[in-house]
Amino acid sequence: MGILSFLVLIPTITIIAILFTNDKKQARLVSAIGTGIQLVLAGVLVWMYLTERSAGNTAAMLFTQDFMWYPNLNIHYAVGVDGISVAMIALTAVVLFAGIFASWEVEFLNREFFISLILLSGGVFGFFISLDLFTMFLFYELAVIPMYLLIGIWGTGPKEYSAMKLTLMLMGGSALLLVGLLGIYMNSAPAGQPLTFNLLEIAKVTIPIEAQRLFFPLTFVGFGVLGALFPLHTWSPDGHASAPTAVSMLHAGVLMKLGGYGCFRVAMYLMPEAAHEMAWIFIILTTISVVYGAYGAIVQKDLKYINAYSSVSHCGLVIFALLMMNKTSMDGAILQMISHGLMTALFFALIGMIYGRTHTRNIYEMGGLMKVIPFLSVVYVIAGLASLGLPGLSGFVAEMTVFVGAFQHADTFHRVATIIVTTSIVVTAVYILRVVGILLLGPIKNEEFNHFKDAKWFEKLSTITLLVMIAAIGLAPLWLSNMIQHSLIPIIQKLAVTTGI
Amino acid sequence: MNLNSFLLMRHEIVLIAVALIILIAEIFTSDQNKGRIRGLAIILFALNTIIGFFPAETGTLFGGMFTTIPLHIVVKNILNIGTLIVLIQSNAWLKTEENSDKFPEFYVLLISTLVGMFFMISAGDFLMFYLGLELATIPLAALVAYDRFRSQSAEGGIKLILSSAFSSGIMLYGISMIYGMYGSIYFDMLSPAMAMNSLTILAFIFFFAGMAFKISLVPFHLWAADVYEGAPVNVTSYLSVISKGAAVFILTVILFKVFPTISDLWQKVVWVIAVMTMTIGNLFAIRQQNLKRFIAFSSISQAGFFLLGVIGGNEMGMTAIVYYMLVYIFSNLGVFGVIAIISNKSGKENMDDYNGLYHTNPMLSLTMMLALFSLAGIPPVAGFFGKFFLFTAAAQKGFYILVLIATINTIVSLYYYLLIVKAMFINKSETPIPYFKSDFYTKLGLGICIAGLVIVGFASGIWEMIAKLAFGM
Amino acid sequence: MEITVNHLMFGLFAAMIMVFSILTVTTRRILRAATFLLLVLVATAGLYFMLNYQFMAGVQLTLYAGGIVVLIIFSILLTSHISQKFEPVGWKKAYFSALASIAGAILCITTILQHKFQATTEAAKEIDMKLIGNSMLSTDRDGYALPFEVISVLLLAAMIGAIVVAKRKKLKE
Amino acid sequence: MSGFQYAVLIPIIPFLMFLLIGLVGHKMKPALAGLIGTTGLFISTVLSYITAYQYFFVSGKVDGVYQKIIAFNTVWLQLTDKLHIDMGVMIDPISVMMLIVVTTVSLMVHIYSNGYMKGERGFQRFFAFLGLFSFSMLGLVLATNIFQMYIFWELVGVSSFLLISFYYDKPSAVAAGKKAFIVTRFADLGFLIGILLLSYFTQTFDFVTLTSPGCPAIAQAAGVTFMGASVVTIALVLMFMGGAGKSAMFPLHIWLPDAMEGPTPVSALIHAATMVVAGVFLVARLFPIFALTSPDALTIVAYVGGFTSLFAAVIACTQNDIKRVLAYSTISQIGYMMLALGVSGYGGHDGLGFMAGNFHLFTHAMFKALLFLGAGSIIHAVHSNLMTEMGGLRKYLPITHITFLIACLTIAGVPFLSGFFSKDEILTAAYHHDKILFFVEYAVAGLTAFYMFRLYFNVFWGEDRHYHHTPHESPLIMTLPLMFLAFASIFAGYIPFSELVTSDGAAFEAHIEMPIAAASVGIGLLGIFVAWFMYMKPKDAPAKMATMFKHVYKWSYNKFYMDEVYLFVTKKIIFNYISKPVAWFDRHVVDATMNGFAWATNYASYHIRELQSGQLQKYAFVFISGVLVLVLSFVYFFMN
Amino acid sequence: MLNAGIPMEAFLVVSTLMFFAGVYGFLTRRNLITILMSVELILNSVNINFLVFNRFLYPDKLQGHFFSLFIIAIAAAEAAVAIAIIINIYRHFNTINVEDVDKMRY
Repeated sequence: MGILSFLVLIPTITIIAILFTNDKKQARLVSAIGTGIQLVLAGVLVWMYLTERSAGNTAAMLFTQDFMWYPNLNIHYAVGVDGISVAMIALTAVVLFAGIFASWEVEFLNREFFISLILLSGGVFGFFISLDLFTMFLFYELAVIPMYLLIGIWGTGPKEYSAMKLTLMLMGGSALLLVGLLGIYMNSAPAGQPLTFNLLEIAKVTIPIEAQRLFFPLTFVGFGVLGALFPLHTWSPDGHASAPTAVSMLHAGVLMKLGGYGCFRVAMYLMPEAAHEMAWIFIILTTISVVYGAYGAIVQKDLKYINAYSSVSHCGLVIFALLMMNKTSMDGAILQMISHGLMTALFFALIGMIYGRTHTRNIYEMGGLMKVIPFLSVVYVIAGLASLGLPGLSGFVAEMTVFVGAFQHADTFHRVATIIVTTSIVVTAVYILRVVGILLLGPIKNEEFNHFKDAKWFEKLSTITLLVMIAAIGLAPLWLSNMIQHSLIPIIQKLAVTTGI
Repeated sequence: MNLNSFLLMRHEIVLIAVALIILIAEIFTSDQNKGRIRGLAIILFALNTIIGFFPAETGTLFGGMFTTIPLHIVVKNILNIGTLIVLIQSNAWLKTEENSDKFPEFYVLLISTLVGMFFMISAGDFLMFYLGLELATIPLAALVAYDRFRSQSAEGGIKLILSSAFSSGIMLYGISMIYGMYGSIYFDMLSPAMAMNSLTILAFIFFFAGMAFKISLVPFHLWAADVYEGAPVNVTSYLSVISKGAAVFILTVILFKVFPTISDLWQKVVWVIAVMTMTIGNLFAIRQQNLKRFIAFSSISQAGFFLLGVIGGNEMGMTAIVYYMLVYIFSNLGVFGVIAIISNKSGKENMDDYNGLYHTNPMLSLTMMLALFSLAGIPPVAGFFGKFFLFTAAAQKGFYILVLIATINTIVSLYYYLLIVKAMFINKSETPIPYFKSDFYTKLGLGICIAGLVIVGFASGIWEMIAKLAFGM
Repeated sequence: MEITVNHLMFGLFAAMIMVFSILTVTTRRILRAATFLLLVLVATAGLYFMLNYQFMAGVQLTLYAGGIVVLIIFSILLTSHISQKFEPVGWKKAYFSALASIAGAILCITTILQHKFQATTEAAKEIDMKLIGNSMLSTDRDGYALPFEVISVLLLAAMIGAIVVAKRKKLKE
Repeated sequence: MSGFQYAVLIPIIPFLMFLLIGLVGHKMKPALAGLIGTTGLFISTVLSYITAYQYFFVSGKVDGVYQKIIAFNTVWLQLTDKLHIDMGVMIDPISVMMLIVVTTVSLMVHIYSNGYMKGERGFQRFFAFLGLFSFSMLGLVLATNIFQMYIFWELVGVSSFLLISFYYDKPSAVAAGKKAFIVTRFADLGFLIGILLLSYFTQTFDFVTLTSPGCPAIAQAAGVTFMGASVVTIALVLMFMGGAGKSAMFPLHIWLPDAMEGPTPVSALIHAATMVVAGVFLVARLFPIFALTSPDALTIVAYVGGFTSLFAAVIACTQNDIKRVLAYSTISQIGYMMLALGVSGYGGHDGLGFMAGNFHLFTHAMFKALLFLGAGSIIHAVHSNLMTEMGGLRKYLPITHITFLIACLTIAGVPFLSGFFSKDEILTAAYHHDKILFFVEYAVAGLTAFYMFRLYFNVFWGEDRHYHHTPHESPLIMTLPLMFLAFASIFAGYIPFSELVTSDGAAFEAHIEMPIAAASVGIGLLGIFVAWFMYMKPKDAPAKMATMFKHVYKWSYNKFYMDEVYLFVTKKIIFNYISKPVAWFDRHVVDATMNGFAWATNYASYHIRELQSGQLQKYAFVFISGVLVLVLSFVYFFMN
Repeated sequence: MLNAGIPMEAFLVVSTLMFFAGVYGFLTRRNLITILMSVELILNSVNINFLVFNRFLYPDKLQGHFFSLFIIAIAAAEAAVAIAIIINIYRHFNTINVEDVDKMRY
């Protein structure tokens, strides 16, 4: 059994183990151990990957495994990773690990909570390792559906509404996606050859352009919904606002990345001609998305809404960068996914912790938290700085790569779009500083705040884990960037060859 | 013709034998011992199900009136399994005092409808098909009206029998026209002769309406909700699963075998009907409070999904249908199993009554959730695979828009399935349904469903087997 | 075209069928409706006779006219007053139903009339009771042994069903 | 190798201090943290001086020209095949000069802060931030490529933000920090786009390549025009926008006066001596491109600088808060430097402006830091920023008084003090380049003398005010830096800049043009005299003046309403007219559309329920109609 | 031959009219039993069709003939069960007016 299958197996085993626990303490201990192992495994995977690559293995996907599942339809259980998936897997493991600790003290139905959370993560891991579109789609939906319960049961505010909206919109996206995938499948092989769902196999053929025109938008928008593509992002503010801490973390941190990942791994990779043809539409949409999300965040009062809109903006940047379709911008897109995943997870973790103390998320009802809970506040500031793209933290690396990459297009359209997108960094600064100013700085707003205890050990563990990753990427991005760029080569080649660029 | 050749009909023969044994047993048992008939019936039926799996010959009997091919056997076995689950699930209900005097007839009637379906499946001509159809319907009406203490039961019964008579009348009119045009009632004689003209279209649509009635396709579905609600829960589950599944299969077979030359026509008809069915079924389901009625509409919309397999009119579609039938049996019976238990124990059938169910009856809630997710097509339960393959079948023929409409409808359906999940898991209730212990049969019934839901998708062998048979059809 | 006895007979039966059919579904007295139905069925038997299907005509008279109508009349007696007169049908319902029915009839008839039916070229079979009997129990092509058996199951089931539905409560008080 | 590898340590040490104090500082005694920070910086300073010595006097010149030495360089992030962000250390005259400025002032501030910040909450944090700032600033000046510069540029911005908002429970400090950050961030956007533009056409970030005269990539890029201007010019103007933001050029200057909310040492370090001259440094760094390829851009630099210096000087005359006076003075002086660069040519004596700008940068750093630290000492003594609450302090604060006076004299351009030399070079350069600018600067020189002595007389002379407790001189740890800086202010002017820091690296002969020097000294003295006349003599003179030039005074006092304009743009336009509508749009249009689908479904669901009437006959009616409609439509429409 | 000289279409027209008379009855009659009678009309018209086709077009076999034979038998069975249920309805609702049998709807 290859290492990749363990990524799916361990969550499964963890879930089963949680079923046999008796109380809250055992359940969370088991979860922590399970996710800890998963984290270690992800680390090992990164190490193995780098070793393998440096040993000169140039296969597109490493550690591949392939079992025939449905011979009749040529559906396989096929897994394999390249640098991008490895990075995403590591991201998931980190966020999950931090998420478990951030929800260390879930109030009721603990076992169910952890089970759902780990189930979700299992779906995500499965998605990232899949090479077969069918299993990919299976894991994709598997990752989306536990959200309903997680938000519905453990959420706050209008949780039922939000949970329903989120689930339905995301599943709506997957409805489009399904048609797109079927379309790809039906055109996956020249007449007479067996059809296939295998990503790498399909990439070898050129899907007829008529089919591409039909299925590219479906696939792209299908994934785009999860990637908060304007105007299909509205599940995000409500959903995130209502979700419990760990769920927001995992969802914004990882699940939304499935969208971006799918966009290039499936939609653009397999249908490059259509991608080139239609990119302009989505570039306009994502350009709007980036700026719009940022402006939208400025006036929000609810911490989670602010972060949700900020996610819209940042995730918009991901797709924007993907659509620029050169190595640098796509590298930036993936860096941005990872970076945004980490920092938004950190944000949500912090918001959860702050909310746990103040019992409000309205920024105007808070103030001066820096004095009473310095640890959390400082981390919040750092997260904020990461979000607004401060050098030395991950956000900067990602954004700059995107901007430089996007600017490599010679025509006015791309360039204007890039400049518009670039302005978002100012707007981002505005809303981040606004929040920091109102929330953390200034005089203490409420007498009761003086009784707050600063972060507990598990809260520290959770935030520091994320913080370390953010700083690590921010300070030494080269290895990660190289890993990603190397893996992007086949995709770029496919995108370039087919258009004669 | 020798006795050996009757082995081809063993599914039907064994079933009739089971029915007769139960009938005889009822006559020869005293009132005190009557309860044992329940166990006997289940054991007999289980035996029948097992016998169904023995390898058997295939071939044609009665000059083409009765044909059996491996795929028929598979479908019959699937229906057997479904009926077995229904029987197991209905045990608790039949045990009650009010049914003490007539439950053996329940088995007889149920089994005879199943025999009817089997004959329909194996029918080689319109006459046998029609007889099977009526055999599958008339006793069913009696079953719907079985519960003599509830007026809804009788209402359901009369609605079923009259509308079914009406629809068979219309269908027969269509069949008579087909006979008039092409001179035969045998399928194998008809299909080569079939040609496209106005009267054929008329005849086909009349015929199709009759089948659509049986499958409860919009706009021929209106009886379904009332009947489902009126009937005793277990009969509803039988109606919505076995009866519908069989009918879909037969429709496909007939379209495939009798009307291949006018596939252009019926694909369009099916397209329109499928869209209407999925959409209208969903729209109605959204508003329902009574769970039986809710599931009725849900199964109407599910019928629309079945049509995605029908429309392909090819082996892939056939496989997908049979496969989805199996999945659908486990899913819907899982849901009905829970509804039946709760209805029997507490008499509650409304969605609001389910509020907070998870806190009192976690296992039931989980079963329900899995089954509902399966209906909605959410992985990793079997429904996902079933739906995916149905969509694949339709996509294979290029019906992408239909698939898109179907997937969007899946979302709508997900909405109302989630409403139940929400009621059970999220909503709080002052007076939740109290915890109760389930008896062996209940657990067995639900256990089979859960096992089915979990296993069917991952065990690709099932699909492969069906596919092999369907492609050899 | 010269008018023969056949035409007259057909005209008579056809007129009876049409008139009494309509009366069956429009009369406001229930027993009259039953009677008109009986007359329709009898006239239909006449048509069968004209088609040289004596056996069917006989079956029609005994089973249909004799059996079903009697059953219906019994049930009428059980559930209604003989003299009961229905209220007239609501105009909306009547209007739309009539519209649908007439439209349907026109549609069907025009479609039928414009279709050219192809007759078989094979020689006609002389129908006698022996042939009917043989066919009924034959297991070959155009033999009806299987339907014959199946319908026996059906009738049994229907009988049981009717009993189950109608069975009176037998609870031990 | 170049032998300057140790220079890497110069920025690294403060960074380590930052990490050390930042992570475990709260567990240390404050004094220890202060000591660690100061020591660290001291080492850096020593290294800087060694570097300077080595560079200028030992190894720097090849063929009489100072070379750009890459002491260390590593790829930090590979962007495209050609473009990569490096991290490295580049040693050349201006970076060495900046090293000296930054480490010196920073060290002084470190030492000073040990006294000034004593007992403050967050003492350790303060030193951590100082470390971070020093690191960033040093990284900025040592940058080998434009992107590295941008990175540290941003870091400098954030350190500035952190330090301005140091008193985070004070709303005005928070607001000031926010404002500073956002305004500079906005400016940096221009910088960034400029970088993108330039790098796209030249395919390099590297300073050595970019700034070598006759660089082919630049020449090629200069050929590309967009809307009538060469892309190089556009890029440079955009980059200058970044520089203008950091250096508080009009109209991006508004953050700087507010930034005085930060602790005074911070003002001295960041908002007077080092960070705010980053813009000047940027222009100086890219000077070959400016001068050789894009004189238009350089003209813009000159005029922006010139206008800003006048504008700020006028405002400075009317402010009451001593730190604000100094802040506007800083803006004005930086305007000077910008102007100096703007009027400069390339190479030899043409590069006088370049040399003068850098020279002024250097001297200004010394005396302005001194002024701020002195002001800090005053504030430390009287616990107020307002001039109106000060007076007669010369008795209580002798050392502060003397050093402050030296600084005032220096800035006023009194001969033989350092300010005189540098300012004089600037005026000379301006005079030869553009007479208008010359006269503007000439006026500014007078205004400068006036407002500085207005400040001086108001604070140290005049009557005592009612102090809460008797002001007393600051401890030695604070006065020591004052003295050192005073020393530097006096003698920095004798450094032979024209031999060390020139536009092309080659030394040239700079000499004082007596007429210009005399005129500038004259107007300086006039300014001092007017100040003396107004503030030492009759008490109502300022009020009279104020009423006489009511409107000018009012406008000046209110900083020409620039803040209001900004407030209008940010609050009204962005917040109310963009963000709020966007948020509203999102909720009520986009989201409502999504909800609308749900609503429509529900609506349809409600309205078709009559179909399911419970009436058997209606069902049958639907059934038969369905059949008939299907037949009709298929017979007559679909199958044709 | 008694049918000699009479066109087949005439029979078909008669049966079709009867069919739609039955449909009309089904749609309008209030009494459940009369609805049942309408169903009988419908089935009867189908029988006529089968027999007419058999006689006029395919007299070599007896398919239509037997088909209608079985239809009659089934009609009888159906009527039996229907009447049993109707009587049950009568017990519950005390009426057999179809418009009152609408407890379940929407």
